[in-house]
Amino acid sequence: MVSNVNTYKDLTPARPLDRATLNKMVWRSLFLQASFNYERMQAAGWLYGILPGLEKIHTNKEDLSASMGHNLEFFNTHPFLVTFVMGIVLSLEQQKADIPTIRAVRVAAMGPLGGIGDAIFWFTLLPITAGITANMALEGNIIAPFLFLVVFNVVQFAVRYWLMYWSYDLGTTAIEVLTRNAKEFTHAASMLGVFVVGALTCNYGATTIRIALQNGESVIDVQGILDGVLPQLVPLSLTLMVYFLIKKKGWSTIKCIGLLLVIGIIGAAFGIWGGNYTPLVEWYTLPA
Amino acid sequence: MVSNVNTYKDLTPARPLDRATLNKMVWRSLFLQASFNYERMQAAGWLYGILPGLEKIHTNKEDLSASMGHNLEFFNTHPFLVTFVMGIVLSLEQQKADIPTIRAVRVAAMGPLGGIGDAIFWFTLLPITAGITANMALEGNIIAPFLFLVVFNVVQFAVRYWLMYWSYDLGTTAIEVLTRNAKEFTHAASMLGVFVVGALTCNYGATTIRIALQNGESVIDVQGILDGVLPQLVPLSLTLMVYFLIKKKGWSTIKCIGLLLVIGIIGAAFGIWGGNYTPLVEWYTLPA
Amino acid sequence: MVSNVNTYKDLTPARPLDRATLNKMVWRSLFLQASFNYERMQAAGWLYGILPGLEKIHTNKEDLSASMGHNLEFFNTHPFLVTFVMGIVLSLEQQKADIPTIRAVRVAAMGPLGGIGDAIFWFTLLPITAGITANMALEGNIIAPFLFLVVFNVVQFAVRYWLMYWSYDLGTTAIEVLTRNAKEFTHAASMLGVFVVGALTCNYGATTIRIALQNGESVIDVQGILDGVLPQLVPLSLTLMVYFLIKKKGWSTIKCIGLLLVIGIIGAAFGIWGGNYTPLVEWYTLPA
Amino acid sequence: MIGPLQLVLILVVTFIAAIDQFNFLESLYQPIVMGPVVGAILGDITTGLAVGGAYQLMQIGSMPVGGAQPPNAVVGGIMATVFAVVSGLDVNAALGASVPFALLGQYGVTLTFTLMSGLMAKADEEAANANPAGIVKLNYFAMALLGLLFAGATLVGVISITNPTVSDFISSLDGNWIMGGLSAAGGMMRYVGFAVLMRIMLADDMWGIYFAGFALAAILGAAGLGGPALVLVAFVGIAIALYDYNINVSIKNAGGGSGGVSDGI
Amino acid sequence: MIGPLQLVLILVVTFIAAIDQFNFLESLYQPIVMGPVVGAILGDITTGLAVGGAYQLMQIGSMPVGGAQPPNAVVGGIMATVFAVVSGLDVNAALGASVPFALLGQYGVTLTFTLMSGLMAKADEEAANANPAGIVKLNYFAMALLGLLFAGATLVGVISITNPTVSDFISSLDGNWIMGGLSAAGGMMRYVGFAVLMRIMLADDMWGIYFAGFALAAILGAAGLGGPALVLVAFVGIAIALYDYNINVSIKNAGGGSGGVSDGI
Amino acid sequence: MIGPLQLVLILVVTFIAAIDQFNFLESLYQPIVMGPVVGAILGDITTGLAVGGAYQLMQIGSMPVGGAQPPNAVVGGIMATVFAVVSGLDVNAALGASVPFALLGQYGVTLTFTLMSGLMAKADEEAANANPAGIVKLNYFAMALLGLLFAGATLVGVISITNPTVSDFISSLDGNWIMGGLSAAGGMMRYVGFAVLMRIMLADDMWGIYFAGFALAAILGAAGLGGPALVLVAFVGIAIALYDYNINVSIKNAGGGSGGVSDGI
Ligand SMILES: OC[C@H]1O[C@H](O)[C@@H](O)[C@@H](O)[C@@H]1O
Ligand SMILES: OC[C@H]1O[C@H](O)[C@@H](O)[C@@H](O)[C@@H]1O
Ligand SMILES: OC[C@H]1O[C@H](O)[C@@H](O)[C@@H](O)[C@@H]1O
Repeated sequence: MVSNVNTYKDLTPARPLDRATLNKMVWRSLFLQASFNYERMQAAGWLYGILPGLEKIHTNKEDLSASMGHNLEFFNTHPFLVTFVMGIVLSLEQQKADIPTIRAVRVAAMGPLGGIGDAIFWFTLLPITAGITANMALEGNIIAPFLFLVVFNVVQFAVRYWLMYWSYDLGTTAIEVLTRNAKEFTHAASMLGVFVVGALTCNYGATTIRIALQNGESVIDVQGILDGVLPQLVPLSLTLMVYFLIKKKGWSTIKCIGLLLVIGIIGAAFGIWGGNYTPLVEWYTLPA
Repeated sequence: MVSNVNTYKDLTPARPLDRATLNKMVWRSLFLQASFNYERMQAAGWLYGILPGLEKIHTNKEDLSASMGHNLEFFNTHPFLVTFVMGIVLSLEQQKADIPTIRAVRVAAMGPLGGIGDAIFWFTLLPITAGITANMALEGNIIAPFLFLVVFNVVQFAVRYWLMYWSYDLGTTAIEVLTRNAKEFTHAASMLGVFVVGALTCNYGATTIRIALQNGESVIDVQGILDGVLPQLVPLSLTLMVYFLIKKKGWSTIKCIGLLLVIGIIGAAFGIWGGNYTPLVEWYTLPA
Repeated sequence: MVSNVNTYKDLTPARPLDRATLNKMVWRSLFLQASFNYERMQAAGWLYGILPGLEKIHTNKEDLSASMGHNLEFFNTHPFLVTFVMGIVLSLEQQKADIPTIRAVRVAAMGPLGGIGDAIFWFTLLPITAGITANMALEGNIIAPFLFLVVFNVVQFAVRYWLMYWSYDLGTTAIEVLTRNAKEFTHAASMLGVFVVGALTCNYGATTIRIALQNGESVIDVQGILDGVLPQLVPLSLTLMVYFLIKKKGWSTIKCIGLLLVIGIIGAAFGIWGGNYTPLVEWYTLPA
Repeated sequence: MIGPLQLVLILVVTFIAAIDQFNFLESLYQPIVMGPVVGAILGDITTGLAVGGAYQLMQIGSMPVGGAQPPNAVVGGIMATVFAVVSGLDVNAALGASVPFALLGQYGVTLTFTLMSGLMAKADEEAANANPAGIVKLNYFAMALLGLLFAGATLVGVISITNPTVSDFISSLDGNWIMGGLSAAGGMMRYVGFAVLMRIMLADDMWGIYFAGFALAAILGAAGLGGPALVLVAFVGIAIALYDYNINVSIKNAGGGSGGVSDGI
Repeated sequence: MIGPLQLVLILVVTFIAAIDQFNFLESLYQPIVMGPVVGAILGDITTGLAVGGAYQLMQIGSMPVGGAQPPNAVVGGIMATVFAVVSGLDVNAALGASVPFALLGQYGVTLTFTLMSGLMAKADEEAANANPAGIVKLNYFAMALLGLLFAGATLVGVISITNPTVSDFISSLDGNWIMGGLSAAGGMMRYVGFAVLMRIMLADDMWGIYFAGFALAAILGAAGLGGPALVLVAFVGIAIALYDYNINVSIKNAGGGSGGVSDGI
Repeated sequence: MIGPLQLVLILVVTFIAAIDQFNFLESLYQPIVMGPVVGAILGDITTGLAVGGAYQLMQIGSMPVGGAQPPNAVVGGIMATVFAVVSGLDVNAALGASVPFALLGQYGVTLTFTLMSGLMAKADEEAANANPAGIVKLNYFAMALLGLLFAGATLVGVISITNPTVSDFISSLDGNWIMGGLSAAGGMMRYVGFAVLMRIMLADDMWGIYFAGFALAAILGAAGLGGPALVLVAFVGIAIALYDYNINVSIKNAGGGSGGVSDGI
């Protein structure tokens, strides 16, 4: 709900937030996605997270209401990086900045941080830690899950704490830094993100072609031929296809997921995709 | 022959060319090099290609003569990309632009397109398609030549058609786009080309050293030693040598080819170059 | 000793230096580090090197004294590149430039040339030539030391001669070139240097972990696990640690060397570092 | 074969993991953790560890991005472990048999996210009344809802597979083309994640960098550096990003603000 | 051993391929196509396929650039096939024996390109008269000329090698140092193509990028990615080119046109 | 076992090498040269060659940078050869046994560099008097001092190891943890060199490029291109440096000098 109040009643800057409140909000940030939903995504979880700060800042009921109102608008970012947005927004709230300014900063920060966070945490940190420890688990090493939890969470908490304090302390300076070269920063960060996603497409490509034909003495192995053209050609093509559907055709992700389900099952019916199964239609015999 | 007419008699823009004429010229573009020669290279083939358009545009005999005249000047570009130049030039002719302008645009476009086209089509597309299918052929697969022809020509025709329509439709806009950032575009395209040529030098380096000496127990294998310094060092050196002769000494390519023939034969006489032959002078014995 | 004279008495430009004097100084440049010391590093060797030139230029005793004085200030660069600085400084001396100008140019040139030279000669040319020939030596090939000396010194002398003549001939133009884009040049050269040092850290990382534990059937090989995370992780960490100590804690290199000695010996006592020895404390048994 | 206490424990664990998949540690719920935990409850920690590790590897890279849900690793991982320990399927078969439950979990999440949209109006009301407690309650409610839905799904799963008819049927699905297709589709889910990231970040001038990243990963894979691949990719990516940042700031400063980051070809 | 019909068919095919090497599909003429076609004419398509594939691999990368002619693949490929099928040489020997004919073909092209220079004055005349038909005829004439020259060369080749003396002589050349030298020289022709491309494109500031491309290819080769090497090189190259374009456009816009692409060191 | 003439020759060679390590050819002193030379003096050139090669490989990359001294290769290399030829240790043991002497040499250099600091006042005096001969003499003196110190160290070394008690003791150190630790530390010395270079060159905006260089070397190593690695690194590095130079010059020119190289984030 876009609030129609533009300035707070009480424009006297509030007292800076104390350590205890900041810490409390770091902990609350862990529940950013509690009420995740398709309409406003993390909005209510975001508000839940900064409430302790807002309550200290807005002693006046009207202002608290106004602040809660605009902090319930659509919000979505990477959970581990949310404290950075919290710090900046709270420092603006404390100084009783104009609500449109606060909104603009919140929206400007959440987008790039979402993309970067996904690339770094979901697609880099997680696969590395979970991948290595999963292999240890397969060798029967019971340390594996503990090691995974420790490394992953040490990073997570370090990031959450540090960003909260850093961005709140910098206060408006942070915004200055962020806004002065924001376009350049976003561009560079996106470059990094896109580069990593390109690598992921190749690295985690998980779709192979099963088709192989006996041709006299030799075997025509379709996957082998494709690998000679470009490794991970199929994953790349599928990713680009999904991207195209989302970007140019405006498909929702749920629709894309449905399409991939269909492609997966129909392909398996004809023995196209790799895996350990018997196709419905066996139009070729796998060479021994 | 540099024409001495600078403006057409009839300056009323002609009617836009119809699809049939454009299509016809795409087909004629296939014969760009019919009368290739050392004086003007593809000049007469270029004129042949755009004649259907010129005849529609210049109903006046004098203008047709002027136009044919300046379109017989030196011309050389990559055959697959020529339709891009056709489209622009024809749109200028249709608008009865100044002849020096048309000439300038034609000359500006043909150079970079030649280099890029060679790098992309002769040295990338062709080796990939022909290389893969040649290996299939060696395995006795009769599909190979067909596959090669289909893939190669689908790309070729797609490029020719699409460029013709794109550049003619954009008309003067295309020129605007091309000229506004022409220096930057050429620079970037040349970077790509040079990068690819660097890779080709390594990838297609085909010259090895045969010399190997028994040294007690061990074998001194010259090619092995060179590979330890830099893979494909000999092809790199030879390429740089030829470049130097062409660029700094002004050698013609035919002279360079002659030099390489001499180097090849004299080298083989002394058993320097790799291959399956008996040198004239056997000054070392190949280790078993 | 920072000289307190700012201009020479005799401001008439001296006659250009003859070939013989330049050659002599190239030879003298070989002894740049003769009296290397921690206070002024190569200062006295540098003065020794350019003395033949200075004596020709400053016929007046007072000026010679002033010139020798300011040329005894702190100096340090890469020995092979020193002739470039010599050439420029001598051309300035010959034109009787202001002493502060000469000093500024000398100081501006010596820094980047030192870094670049170390990266190129000590860490690239030397390892390549010495590495290849050392392997030949291990195979008993007596040519090895000669090959090393010839290649290394041909490069060295070519560089020394060429730079001396190039920079002296360019004279003030060289300075103009060097100073106009000096910041850009230094930046680019440093990029190259840093890139090479990054590669060296990985390429010459020489520290491995010895620890390996029998775990039922399988072996937990710590070095293997680290390699799965990042090859040469230990050398990278140690290098960054030393960098940090030098840069942020202001440690001297001698102190860093001492620390590494301690780390090396204590680590070996506990069997941490790879190598062929028996640890003092054997808290694990190497799997067979 | 599963005692009542074991069942309750599994449901509690499921409840926690369901919440954890979007909140709290966002890591407890991973199969590599859930496998051994459920294994321990069922008395076979070793099998649990093996199934957890295998499931983890299979679904690596399938993460929700922008809320897009791949087949659910929580229900999937738990059910795979149950299959392996209780029904005695081997690891691969257990992975396959768990796919339908992973889809069920995916559906459960989507359902919750839809239902919760309806409650946003309620949240606005609490805000209008400046009532923090209301916001707190709403969030707790949503988590409890998700946890209960998941516990329910697992309950159905566990009960049905201890029923011999159902379990025989499911075992018979092993190697079936539908299971094969579901697995293949599961492996494709990550592409949606990649595509979403690209839609967020990829400006027109960045297509090249996307392909360059792809190429670098291909080289790393071929050179046998699959393990440290992502660290090395990050090294190179950071070099590119830092360079881009510095150059574009320089350009902006040089031009008095008129230039800056170009907007693509 | 070669019947008259077969001979005529070979000459027709040669005529077409000679024209196709610079016109029309610019792909029919490739050895991988000509090998099996000539093989089929001579009744041994399998051998034709093998020779065509081998010749293709040998001459990959030797393309005319800026009109520079390497040894000619049309005559070379056709003659190699004839050698293999008719004279029964094995593939390698057939490749070697065809080298002199490839040189003959190269000479034929050079001759045509020289002769056609003389006809450019005629073309100017037709232009002055605004006579399109004259231009058309001139182009047809040139193609016919090239086709006939090539058919002639092939005729001489086929006739001479069916002569036992000649064919014995040619077989005896196998393994000879001159053949070895011609092969080595043939492999070197591509360097002229590379150098010509460099002369066209390589500005002084691009030496680094040339060596970087070389380095990337070396890595790809060593990592066993020789096959997809060029695709991956193109990926990286596109990234570089796009970046270069965007940065330089930014710089130009920032500086009001005074800056732009630097002209090298 | 070492005759007086041999001893004198070794001391002369040491004297020269000590000076050469910082002056003249700066290459004669390398173990790959000293090994066979000392071997020849002692009558076993083959062993000298082997020791020299092995020592060279071990200390590759440990170069003085900015005056920072790693364990000294001159004394180390010479003593290792003596150990191998005279005491009959095998190559590895000889390398290990020479470590304490390499440390002694390192100390000798540091001592000289400290002593010479004191003489700078004298140099200033000669300058004030405009007396070139004084500067010349001072430099000669410093070289002689270093040469003599090193000859002394080698003399002590050679004499002590021909003493059976000492040599037995030293042999007994082989495989000892202290020797292992010294070797490990020796291998670490190069990191100081790297760090010093970084302090000199690495601006804040260059961290990325450092890691990129690291990544490239990792790839080259894994792809089996360890040999030509540095040449290929230089190729790529030159591409980057040239590009950086051109872009930054363009930016400067575009902006009328206000922009230029950015000063990092
Ligand atoms: O994309 C940003 C963000 O979007 C949603 O909130 C969830 O999918 C998160 O996992 C993700 O990090
Ligand atoms: O270099 C551009 C162009 O030059 C000539 O026209 C021919 O060699 C073509 O094959 C080439 O594409
Ligand atoms: O770092 C520059 C320079 O510093 C000192 O002079 C010595 O360590 C040299 O070896 C080095 O080249």
